[in-house]
Amino acid sequence: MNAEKIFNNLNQIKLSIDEHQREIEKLDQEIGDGDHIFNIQRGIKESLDLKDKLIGQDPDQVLKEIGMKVMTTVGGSSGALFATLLINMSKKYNSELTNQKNIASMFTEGVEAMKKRGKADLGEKTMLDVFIPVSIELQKLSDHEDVKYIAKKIKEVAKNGMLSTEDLIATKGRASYLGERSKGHIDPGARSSQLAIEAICNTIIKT
Amino acid sequence: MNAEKIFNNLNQIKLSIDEHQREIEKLDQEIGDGDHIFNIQRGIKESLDLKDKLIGQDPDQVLKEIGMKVMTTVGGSSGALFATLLINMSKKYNSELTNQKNIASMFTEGVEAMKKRGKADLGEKTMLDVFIPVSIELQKLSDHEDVKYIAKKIKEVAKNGMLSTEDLIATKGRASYLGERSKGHIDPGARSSQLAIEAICNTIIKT
Amino acid sequence: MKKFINNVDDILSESLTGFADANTDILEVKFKPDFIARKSKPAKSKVALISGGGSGHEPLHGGFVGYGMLDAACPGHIFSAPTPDQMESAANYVDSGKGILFIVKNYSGDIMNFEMGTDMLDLENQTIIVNDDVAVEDSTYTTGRRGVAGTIIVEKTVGSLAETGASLEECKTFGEHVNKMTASMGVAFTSCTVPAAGKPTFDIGIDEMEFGVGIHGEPGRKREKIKTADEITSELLGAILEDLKPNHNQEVLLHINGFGGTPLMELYLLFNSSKKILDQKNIKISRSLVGNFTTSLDMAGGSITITKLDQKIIKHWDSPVHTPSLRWKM
Amino acid sequence: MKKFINNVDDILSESLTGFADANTDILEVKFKPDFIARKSKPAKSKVALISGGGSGHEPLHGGFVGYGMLDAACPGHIFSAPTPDQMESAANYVDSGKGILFIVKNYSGDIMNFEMGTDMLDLENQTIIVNDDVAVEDSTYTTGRRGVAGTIIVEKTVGSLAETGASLEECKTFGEHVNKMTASMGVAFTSCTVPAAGKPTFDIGIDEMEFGVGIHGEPGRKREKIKTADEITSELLGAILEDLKPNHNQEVLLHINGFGGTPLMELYLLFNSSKKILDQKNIKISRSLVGNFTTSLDMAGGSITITKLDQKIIKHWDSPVHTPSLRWKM
Ligand SMILES: Nc1ncnc2c1ncn2[C@@H]1O[C@H](COP(=O)(O)OP(=O)(O)O)[C@@H](O)[C@H]1O
Ligand SMILES: Nc1ncnc2c1ncn2[C@@H]1O[C@H](COP(=O)(O)OP(=O)(O)O)[C@@H](O)[C@H]1O
Ligand SMILES: [Mg+2]
Ligand SMILES: [Mg+2]
Ligand SMILES: [Mg+2]
Ligand SMILES: [Mg+2]
Repeated sequence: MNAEKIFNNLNQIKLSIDEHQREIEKLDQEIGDGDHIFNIQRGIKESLDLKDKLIGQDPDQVLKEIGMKVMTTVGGSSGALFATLLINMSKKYNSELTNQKNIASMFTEGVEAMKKRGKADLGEKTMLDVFIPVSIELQKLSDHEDVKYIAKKIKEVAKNGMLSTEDLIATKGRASYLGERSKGHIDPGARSSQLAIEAICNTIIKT
Repeated sequence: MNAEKIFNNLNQIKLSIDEHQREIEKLDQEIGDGDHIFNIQRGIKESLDLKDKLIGQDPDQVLKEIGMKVMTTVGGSSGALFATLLINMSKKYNSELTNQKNIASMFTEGVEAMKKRGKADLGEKTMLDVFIPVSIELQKLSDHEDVKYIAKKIKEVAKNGMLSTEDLIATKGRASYLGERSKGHIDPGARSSQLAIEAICNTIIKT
Repeated sequence: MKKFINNVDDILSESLTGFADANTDILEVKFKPDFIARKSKPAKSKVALISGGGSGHEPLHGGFVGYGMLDAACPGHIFSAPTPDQMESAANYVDSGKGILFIVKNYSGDIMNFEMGTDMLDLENQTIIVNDDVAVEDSTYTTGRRGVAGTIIVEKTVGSLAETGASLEECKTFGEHVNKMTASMGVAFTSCTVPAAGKPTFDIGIDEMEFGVGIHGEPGRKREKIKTADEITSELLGAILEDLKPNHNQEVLLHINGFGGTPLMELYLLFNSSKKILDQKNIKISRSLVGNFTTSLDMAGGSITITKLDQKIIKHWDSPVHTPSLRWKM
Repeated sequence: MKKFINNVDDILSESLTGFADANTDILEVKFKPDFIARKSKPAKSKVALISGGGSGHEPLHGGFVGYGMLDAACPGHIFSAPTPDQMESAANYVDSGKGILFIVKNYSGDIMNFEMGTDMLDLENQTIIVNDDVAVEDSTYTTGRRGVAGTIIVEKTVGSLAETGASLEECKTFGEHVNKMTASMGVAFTSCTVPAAGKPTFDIGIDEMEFGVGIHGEPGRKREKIKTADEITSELLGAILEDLKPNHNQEVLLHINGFGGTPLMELYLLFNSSKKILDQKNIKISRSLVGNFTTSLDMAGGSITITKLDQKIIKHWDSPVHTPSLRWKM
């Protein structure tokens, strides 16, 4: 893990999000307020703008600064949650662990913080339906050596998590106001999170 | 002339206006503010409601009362103008004249009052482009004995007056704000006035 | 048509009843003939200000009945001038012995009906014609300019002067002065929908605007492609300033008026666009008013109004006012 | 999309700049992080009230910054909760030593960002969560009800209490009381258009309405055919009164709020429909507020809010207030 890799991943995320822009916009229009795509695009843009400043710095510092940038420029639910994820991941960074173990522990820490921040858990039709299974799977696979295998697995888990939101009735976030009407739509935050995770996994798989 | 005939004419006018409702509405939407049809329909309805009260009264009294009703219920340009016409017509009523002479003199008086009220004259793309030629023609024909002939002539003059407004640039009323853009549209007040006059003429022709 | 209504014919009476009940401390509404009158009778006799016009421009005029502004307002049907008996009844009701000043927007229908009202009236009275809309060319051969959003400025300032006990003549002269110092112009993005018609008065493309539009859904000076707020403002202000010819360092009141369907956020953005231009020209905005005051039902769009200020106008603008839709210092 | 804009990305900053320049006597706007702060610093130290939320609801909240109401407002992007640094900066700027009271509408995004803001803050602070929308079922397992048009009533009354020098605890307790006495519900005829999206958030048939809608263009409780104003009012009030369970002869404040695209005339008509029903139930409207206060950009529709009144709420509702969009007695 280093600054360059982080920004490289961010670039891949940007490409994937931009490609699915209309789809994500539509999802938040259907069961939310339609701003999700603009929120995350703003966050990605502002974060990428930090590249020159952060290149060469320690990964935890980079994650923290990106997290702070997300926190202060995105707003909405997703701004708070993604910032919470990144800032808390950075706190657990430990260069003495294997990369797999390091990432698993950072991610778990970040996701636990998100759960607290959102007062939410699995099955509430939010981005946590992607993040929680991914963090569990990362823990499970942290002894594994084949990073490409891990990436493939994670990609799958993220996708299933995202797809699982379609049939759920939302009990957290804006979609929860719809009650039964929220059924039959994928959660926008789950979709954008899954796309981001997939973009990172694909980078790993392809290298 | 008597109360019954006046209300009979009003009924004929109502039928014709209702039949051309959409057309008149559209004309005032194109070069005005779209309320003309509602104004005149309200005026006709309110006037017809006076029937029971006025039947049997002298024609001048009937015209005056209808004029007052139009004045107090219609509003807009057309309310003021039609009320002015009717109230001033009633002032000139003279049962000692022949019907033709009586109507010609009443009508001339009414139209002169309208010109003053509207500070308008021929060629300004208003209902006066119907009323002025009609009043002139009525004067011209007032020695004539064949009322059906007069009715046919008046109907023609009214129609020509109405049609003449199409090519004019409005210099009075709401359409005048459009300048050049008012060209190519018939004036709504001219159209409704012509339809009213035509309805009366047709009644005469048919009896 | 999507409106809160029960029956097209009852809109006005139901709305006026609600308006009266929501403002019992300020005004009362009389029906048949309809008018809105200030509740508190003046302590000393004063010139009574009466305005009116077609409905559909709310809060104009009823929303400006109250201390420091109008004594009465006569609401016509939607977009139709009120009838003469409304003006006569309102005048007799609010007269306190110093005469009546009618404030009339310059439309044929309004002028004629107010004239017929004064013909019927036995009270001393005068009329101010408001004609601030520079979109329309003023020529002696035509009806001349329309009265639009500048009306509120005339009503507020003359209303204040009247409270001081000024004479009918003084009020009229001052009102005509304020009118002369005031110019407006607007642009519409959509048409309004007259309830009785049930559909938009005009069709307009999704990328078009009606430039120099009035407040009745009537067409404007020209139909154009939509431009940026800065470009629109520059054109509107161009026409306004050409008319007003302000001096260097002129103090002005800048009024951004929404037509009803445009969010406040955009009106403040228009204010910003206007200020940038006025700053460049060394024109000083010393008073401002932003909001939906002279509307055209649900029409999207807005207008810019500028009044050249002098000490007297400033004084009567700043003075206390207590109406449903304009209220300060009391 | 038909809006007064120059560039989608600059809407907020240009509009805020215009807002500041149009209200120089009342407030100032700080940028990066963005917040609106009252200009006049309090003579004695007082609890500072701060609210905020996504933009697009104007005049809420910025329009209520000023004497007797908010000390600061934090505007987020359109429909997106503001960021924690906005709250932190605003709090440090307006603090006068008696603590900060945050007034937050109950949305996940707002709650989370305000919480993160208070986490960063070194000042004594408390938060009131406004959740007046009865369209949404309140269950401990969900996010609960939304905060909508009732927010203005909490802000006005608590703002007044704070001016008296009340403690942070007292202000919080009173605010929670007012919130509990308040219930709202709304209906939309059209969708709003978020400028960045450039098209309406939802499609809706020409004869349909979204019942129990929120203020972000999010769908409501159900999609229905349009009904008469009386029928709509009866349903809205039904849900509101079921929640508030007013006593016989209960005095209430009736607030008819427009979402932005509906003419004032119709809002007064809704007031009338509401009064007819409340009269029947012997509920007494002793205060009222009608207008576009908590909007959803250009959405057509509106909401009804009722607050059960007691002497303390009445006192703090009636007290002087001086903000851009709510002003009386000063
Ligand atoms: N309490 C919560 N816990 C976890 N995730 C949440 C919560 N509230 C909202 N979300 C996530 O945030 C997404 C919406 O983000 P966004 O549209 O940017 O913010 P907002 O909902 O405030 O408009 C939802 O799709 C959901 O995944
Ligand atoms: N000054 C005027 N003199 C004569 N006729 C006029 C004048 N102004 C308007 N009109 C007539 O009135 C008609 C419009 O009537 P109506 O729509 O009822 O009133 P308004 O124009 O006030 O909305 C016009 O078509 C025109 O014929
Ligand atoms: Mg959203
Ligand atoms: Mg008309
Ligand atoms: Mg009209
Ligand atoms: Mg949002």
